[in-house]
Amino acid sequence: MRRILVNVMWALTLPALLIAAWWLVSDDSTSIYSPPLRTILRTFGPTWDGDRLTHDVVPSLLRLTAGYLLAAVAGIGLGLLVGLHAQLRATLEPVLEFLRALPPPVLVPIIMLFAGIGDTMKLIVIASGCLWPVLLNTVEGVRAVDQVMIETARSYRLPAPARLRHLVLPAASPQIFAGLRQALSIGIILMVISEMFAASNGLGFAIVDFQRSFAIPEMWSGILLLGLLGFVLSMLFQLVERRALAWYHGLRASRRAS
Amino acid sequence: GSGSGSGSDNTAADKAGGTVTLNVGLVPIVDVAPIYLGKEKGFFDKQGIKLNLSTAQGGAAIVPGVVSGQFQFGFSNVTSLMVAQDKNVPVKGVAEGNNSTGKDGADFGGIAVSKDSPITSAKDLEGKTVAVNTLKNIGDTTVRESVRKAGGDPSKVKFVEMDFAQMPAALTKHQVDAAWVVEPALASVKASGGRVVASNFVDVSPDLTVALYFTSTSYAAQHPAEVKKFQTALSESLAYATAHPDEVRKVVSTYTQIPASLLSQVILPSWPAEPDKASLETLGKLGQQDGLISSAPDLSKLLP
Amino acid sequence: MLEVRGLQKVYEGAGRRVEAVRDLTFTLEPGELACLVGPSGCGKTTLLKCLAGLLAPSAGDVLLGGHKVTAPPPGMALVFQEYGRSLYPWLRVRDNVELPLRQKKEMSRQRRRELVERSLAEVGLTHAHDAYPWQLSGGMQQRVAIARAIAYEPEVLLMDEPFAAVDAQTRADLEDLVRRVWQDLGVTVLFVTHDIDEAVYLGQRVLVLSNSPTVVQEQLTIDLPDERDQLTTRADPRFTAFRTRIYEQIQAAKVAKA
Amino acid sequence: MLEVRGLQKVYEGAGRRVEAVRDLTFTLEPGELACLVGPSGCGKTTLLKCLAGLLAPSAGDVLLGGHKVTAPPPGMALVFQEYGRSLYPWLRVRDNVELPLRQKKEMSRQRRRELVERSLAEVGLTHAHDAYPWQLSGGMQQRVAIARAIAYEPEVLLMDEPFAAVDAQTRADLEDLVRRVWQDLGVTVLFVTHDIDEAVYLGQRVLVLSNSPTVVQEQLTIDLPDERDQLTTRADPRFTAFRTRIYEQIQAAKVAKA
Amino acid sequence: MSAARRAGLGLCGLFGFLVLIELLPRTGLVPSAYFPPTSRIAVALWDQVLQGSFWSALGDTLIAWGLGLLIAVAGGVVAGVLLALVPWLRRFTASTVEFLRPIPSVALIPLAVLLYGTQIGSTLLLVVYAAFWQVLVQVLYGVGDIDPVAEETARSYRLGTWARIRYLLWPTGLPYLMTGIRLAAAVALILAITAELVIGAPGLGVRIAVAQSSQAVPQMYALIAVTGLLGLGINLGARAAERRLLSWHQSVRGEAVV
Ligand SMILES: Nc1ncnc2c1ncn2[C@@H]1O[C@H](COP(=O)(O)OP(=O)(O)OP(=O)(O)O)[C@@H](O)[C@H]1O
Ligand SMILES: Nc1ncnc2c1ncn2[C@@H]1O[C@H](COP(=O)(O)OP(=O)(O)OP(=O)(O)O)[C@@H](O)[C@H]1O
Ligand SMILES: [Mg+2]
Ligand SMILES: [Mg+2]
Repeated sequence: MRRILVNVMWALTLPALLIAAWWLVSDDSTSIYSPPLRTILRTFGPTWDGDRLTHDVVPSLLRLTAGYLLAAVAGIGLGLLVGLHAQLRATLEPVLEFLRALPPPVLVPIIMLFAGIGDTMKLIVIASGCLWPVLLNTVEGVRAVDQVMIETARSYRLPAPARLRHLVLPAASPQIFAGLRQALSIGIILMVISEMFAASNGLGFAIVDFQRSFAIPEMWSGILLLGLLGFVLSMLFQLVERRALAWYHGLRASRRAS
Repeated sequence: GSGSGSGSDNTAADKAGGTVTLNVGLVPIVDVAPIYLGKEKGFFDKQGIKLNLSTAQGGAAIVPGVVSGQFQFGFSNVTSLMVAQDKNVPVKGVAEGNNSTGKDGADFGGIAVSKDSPITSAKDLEGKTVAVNTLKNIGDTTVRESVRKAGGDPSKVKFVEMDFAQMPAALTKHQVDAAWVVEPALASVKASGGRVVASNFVDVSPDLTVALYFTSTSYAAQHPAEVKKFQTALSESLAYATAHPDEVRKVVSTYTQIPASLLSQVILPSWPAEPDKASLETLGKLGQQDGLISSAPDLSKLLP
Repeated sequence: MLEVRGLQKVYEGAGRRVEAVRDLTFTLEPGELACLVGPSGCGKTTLLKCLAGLLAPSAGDVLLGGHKVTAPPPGMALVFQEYGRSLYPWLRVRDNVELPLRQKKEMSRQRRRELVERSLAEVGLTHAHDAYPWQLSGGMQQRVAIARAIAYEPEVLLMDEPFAAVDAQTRADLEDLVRRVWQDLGVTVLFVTHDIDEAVYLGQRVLVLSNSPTVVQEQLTIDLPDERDQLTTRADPRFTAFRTRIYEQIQAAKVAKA
Repeated sequence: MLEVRGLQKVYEGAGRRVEAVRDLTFTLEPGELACLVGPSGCGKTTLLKCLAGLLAPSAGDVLLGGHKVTAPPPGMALVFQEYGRSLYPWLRVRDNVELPLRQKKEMSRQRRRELVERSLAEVGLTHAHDAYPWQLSGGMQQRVAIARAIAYEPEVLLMDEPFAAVDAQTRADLEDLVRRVWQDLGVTVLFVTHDIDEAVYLGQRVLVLSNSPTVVQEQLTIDLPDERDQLTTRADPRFTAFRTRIYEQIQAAKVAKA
Repeated sequence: MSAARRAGLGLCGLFGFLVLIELLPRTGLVPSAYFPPTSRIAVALWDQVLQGSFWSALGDTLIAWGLGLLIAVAGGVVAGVLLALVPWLRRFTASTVEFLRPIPSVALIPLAVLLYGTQIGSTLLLVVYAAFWQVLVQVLYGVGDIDPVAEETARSYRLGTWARIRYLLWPTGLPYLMTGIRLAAAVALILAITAELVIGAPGLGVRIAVAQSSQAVPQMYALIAVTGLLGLGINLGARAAERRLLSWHQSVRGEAVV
C-alpha cells in the first residue's frame, strides 16, 4: 500500500509542477491559440461527455487496437523472417526502407485507392506506421541472438518452429518490446492522422475539427486527452511487459540487488 | 503568454527604402491567380509593396499565421472567416477573393458524380454519401442548400471529409456517391466522364462570394496605410485578371503543376471588385442554420 | 563410427587470421570413450564444433557412420565449454533440460518428465528444478548443461571441459556418472579435459593435441580394466605411468612451440 | 585487513528463497594469501561479491582496513568466475586490460602500456593483443581476465576459480605467477578454487566452507615454506597430509548435508 | 555475404518492386489515372530533376531534416544517458514522458506556425519533437540491456562515470541507438515533408502539395518516390556506419560466419 502511494507520488510530482507552471504562465493569456489552462480544463468535462466518448473516443480506440495488433503481428512475423535470413534481408531491405520513408499524409491517399475510405483504410494507415519500429527492432533483436545459444539449439537439432518459439523469440524479446513500446505512441499519432482523411468521427477527427472551427480550448483539451490516453496505454503496456519479460528483469534486478 | 500579434511589427513591415514587405499565405489553387498576376504585372511594386507569397494546405496553417503576424494577409473562404469571427478570432476581411461564376452547371465548383451514377439531381443525394473537403464548412452548407432547393431532405445526406485531390479517384472507385469538387479536380472528374448534377454555389446565390483576403484586426488597426495599398493593388489585379483570362491560365501554370490539358478545361471563378454582401448574408444564415456559427455574422466588421 | 580426416580450420575476420587446427586425423570406434587433452587455445573446442557440424572445416572431412557431417547429426549431444551461455535464461532449469527432449516426437510426456527428473538428480540438482539458470552458481549451471546432455540419451556425446566449474568431490561423482552412462547406453563419448588424471581415469584412449599449428601429437590406449573406481584405479601404478607419460607429451607439445 | 563478521546472504525473488550463506566469520591479515574451498553452490562466489562490495549482505559486516565495505573499495581487483562475460566484447584484448588502468589518473600512458604488455606476456598471450575476446578460446579469455587483475596492481585480489579453463601446464605456470605477484607486491589474496592440491600449494591458509547452510567448516594454516615450487612442494609429505585433511573435511561437509 | 552480393540482391528487390508498380495499373487493378505505372512516374521524375527549383526544394528539405535529426539524436542520447545514470530522475519524469510522447506532431502545427510562421523553425520544431522520442525510448531500452556481469566488472574496477558511459553504456546501447537513429531518420524525413506539406515551409512537401492540388498525379508520385529514395539513401548510410561501429557486435560479426 505504501509502495503504491510512493509510486503515485513519484509519477504525479512533475506533472503537477508542469501543470502549475502552465497555469501561471497562461493565466492572463489573451491569445486565441494559447488560451489559459483554466479555460482548457473547464472545457474538458463538457467536451468529452458520454456522447463524444461513444461517438469519437471508442471508435478511435477500436481502430487503434486493431491497427496496433495487426502491426505487431506483421512486424514480428516479418522481422523474424527478415532477421533470420540474410539473403532475404538484403533483398527486401531497400524496398522496406523506401516504403518506410513515405510520409503518412501522402500515403493515405494511395492507401485509399486500395482500401477505400472506411475503417479498413484507417486500420491500415495505423498499422503501416506502427509496423516499422516493431519490424526494425525485431530484425535487430534476431540478428543479435547469442552465438552459443544458437549453437546449443542447432546441436540439439531443434526444428525451426521450436527454435523460433524457444530461442529466437525470447532472446529478441527485450528489443521487440522496445519496438512495441515505440509503436504504441506512433499508433496514437497515426490514429489522429488517419482520421484527418475521409473521416466523420474519431478522436483525431474531433481535434482537427476543433482546430478548424477555432474551438481552440476544445482542441487543447483533445490534445490533453491524447496525452492521457498515451499515458494509460503505456501503463498497461508496462504491465504486459513486466509479465512477458519477467526473466529478463529478474535477471537484471537480481544482479543489481546491492 | 505568447500573445497574439507579437511578431506583427518586427520583420514584416520594415519600410526599407519606402517599400514594405508583405507576407501572404495562400492556397495553391486557381482562385488566387489574380494576386500572382498582379505581382507579375507590377501592380504591387507600384504601391511600394514587396510581396512574399507562401502556399499552405489550408486554413489550419494560414489563420494562425495571420493572427500571430507571421503573415500580414491570408486567403480564406468566407464561411471559415465567419466561424473565426464567431469564435472571437481577431480576423477581418480586406478584399474580395473570388466569386462563383453564377452559371448553373458551369461554375468552378459543383456536385459531381461518376459517369455511371444513377444520381441526376441534388434531390437524389438523399441517403447517399457526399464527399466535401471540410466538414461543417462552406461545402456541406451549400450542398445542403442545393438538396433543399431541389426538394430533398438535406438531413438525409451523409457527408464525409476528403481532400479535393482525392475526389476524382474516390468517385471512379465508387467510394463515395457524389462529391463537392472544385477546379482543377472538377476538370479531372469531367475528363474521366463524370457529371455535374448541381452547382451548389449558384443554388445559394447567383453571385456568391466564396473567399476573401483577410488580415488580423490588430494589423488592420495599426497599419491602415499598408492595408489600403494592398487593397488598391489587389483590386487592380482582380480587374486585370477578369479582363485577361488567358494570362490567368498562364500564371496559374507558374505556381501550380496543373497539366496543360487540364488547365485549358478549367472553369475560372469570377473576380468582381467587391464582395457581394447579400450573398454573404444568405451564407451566414445557412451557417447559422447548420450550427456552424452561433449568431448571424457581423458583416460590417468582417467585410472591408 | 566417427572419423576425422585431415581436418583443418582457419578463422578469418576482423583483421586476424588464426589457423586453429592444422591437420587432424583420427577415428573413434562405436561405443568408445576417448579423452582429448591439449594446451589452452590449441583448438579442442574448434575440433568439437566441427565434429558436431556447427562449424564448417576449412579443409578435410568429418564422417559419422560413413556419412559426411555438414549439419548437426541426429543423436548427438554437446556440452559446451561456455555452459553459462548455453542455458536459456528465460527457461527454468527443468525446461532447459526438457527442451531438446520435446523434439523427440515419439517420447511420451511422462517418460520425458522421468528423464529430466533422473538426470537432474544424478548431477545433484534435485532441488533446483524451478530455478532460473541465473539463480544458480557456476558449478550448478554446468551440471544443468550436463543433465541436459544425459537426459537426451545421445548416441554420440561430446563434452567440452564439462567439469571445469565443480568441486573435487562432485567432479569425482560426475566422472563416475559419465562412465556409467557410457556403459549403460553404449554411447560413443569424446571428452575434452585439462585434468590429465581425469583423462586417464575416464578414457579408453587419450588423444593428445599439440600446440598450434595443431596436430594429433599422440594417441594412448589406456588399458586399465573397464571396472574403475576412484580409489583403486587412481592408486594403480599403471595409472601413474599413463599420467606421467601424458604429462610429458603435453610438456613436449608446449616446448615445441616456445 | 579484511574482516568478515557474521555474514549472511539470502537471495529472494522469482518465487525462490535461497540462503546462500548462513554465518561466516573470518579475518585476512594484510599481505596474506588464503584459499577458499567448498562444495559447488555453497556460496563462494556470493561471499566474494560481498567482499568486493558488489552485493549487499543480508546480515553481518565486511570490514576492509576497519571501514565497512558498502561499495567496491579502491585498490581491489576481482577475477570473475564468468570470465567470458566479464570481458567487454567491444574492446580488444589490450583495451580490456588497459581499461581499469585508465582510471588511475596519476599513471602515465607509457607505464600503462608497459603494465598491459607485461601482464599479457605473463599469462602467455603476447600474440593476442589485437584480438577481440570472442576470438579467443575459453582458457585464453580467462587468462585475459587474470592479466587485467594483475596489471591493476591491486592491494586486495579476489579470484574466483581463475584457472578453471586452462590446461594443467598453464595452470602450474599461473599458480607460480600468482605467488610471485603476491610476494612482489605484498598484495592480500583470497583465492577460490576447486582443486585441493592447488589450494594447498598456493595458500598460507585454506578456508573450508561447509555445504549450505554455509559456515566456515575449518581453517587450516599451511605451514609449508614460503619458497614453493611445483616439483618439490608437491612431493613434500606434509603437502600430501594437508591435502588428505582437506579432502576429508569437504567429504564431511557434503555428508553433513546428505 | 559480400558487399557486392548484398547490393545485387537489394537491386533485385527494388527491381521487383518497380515491376509490381508498373503492373498494378496496367492490369487494371487500380485506375492508372490515379496510380500511374513506374514508367510514367519515371518520366515525371526526370522532368523534376531538370528543374532548378526541385533541387532547391530538395536542399531545403534536407537541411530541415538533417538539422532536426541532429538535434533530436543529440538530445535523445543525452537525455537517455542522464535518465539511465540517475534512476530517480527517470522515475520522476516517466509519467511526463509517457504523456508527451503520443501527442502527434501534426496537432502541434498551429503552435509551430504561431511561433515560427512558415519558416524552417516550425518544420524543425515538429521534426525534433517527433524524432526525439524515438531516440530516447531506444536509448532507455538499450542502456537497460547492460550485461550484469559486465556491469559488475565496471563497478569492481570502480570505473568513473565517464568511463562507464564511454566503455559500458555506450557500446551496449549502441545497437539500440542505431535502430533508434534509423527510426528517427525516417520519422524526421516524414515530419519534414509533412510540415512542408501542411504549413507550406519551403521544401519538397510544398511541391507535393501543389502537385496534389493540381491533379498532377505522376508528378506527385515522382516526388513521393524522391522521399522514398531519400529514405533509402539514409539507410545505406546508417548501415555503413553500423558495420564500422558495431563490427564487434553479434549482429554484424554473425554475418560473416557460416
Ligand atoms: N570465433 C573465433 N574467431 C577467431 N578465432 C577464434 C575463434 N574461436 C577460436 N579462435 C582461435 O582458435 C584457436 C583455438 O581455439 P579453441 O577455442 O578451439 O581452443 P581450445 O583448445 O578449446 O582452448 P581452451 O582449452 O582454452 O578452451 C585460438 O587461438 C583462438 O584464438
Ligand atoms: N542471483 C541469484 N539469485 C538467486 N539465487 C542465487 C543467485 N546467485 C546464486 N544463488 C544461489 O546461491 C547459492 C550459492 O551460489 P554461489 O554462486 O555463491 O556458489 P559457489 O560457491 O560460487 O558455487 P560454484 O562453485 O558452483 O561456483 C546457490 O544455491 C545459488 O543457487
Ligand atoms: Mg575450448
Ligand atoms: Mg561460484
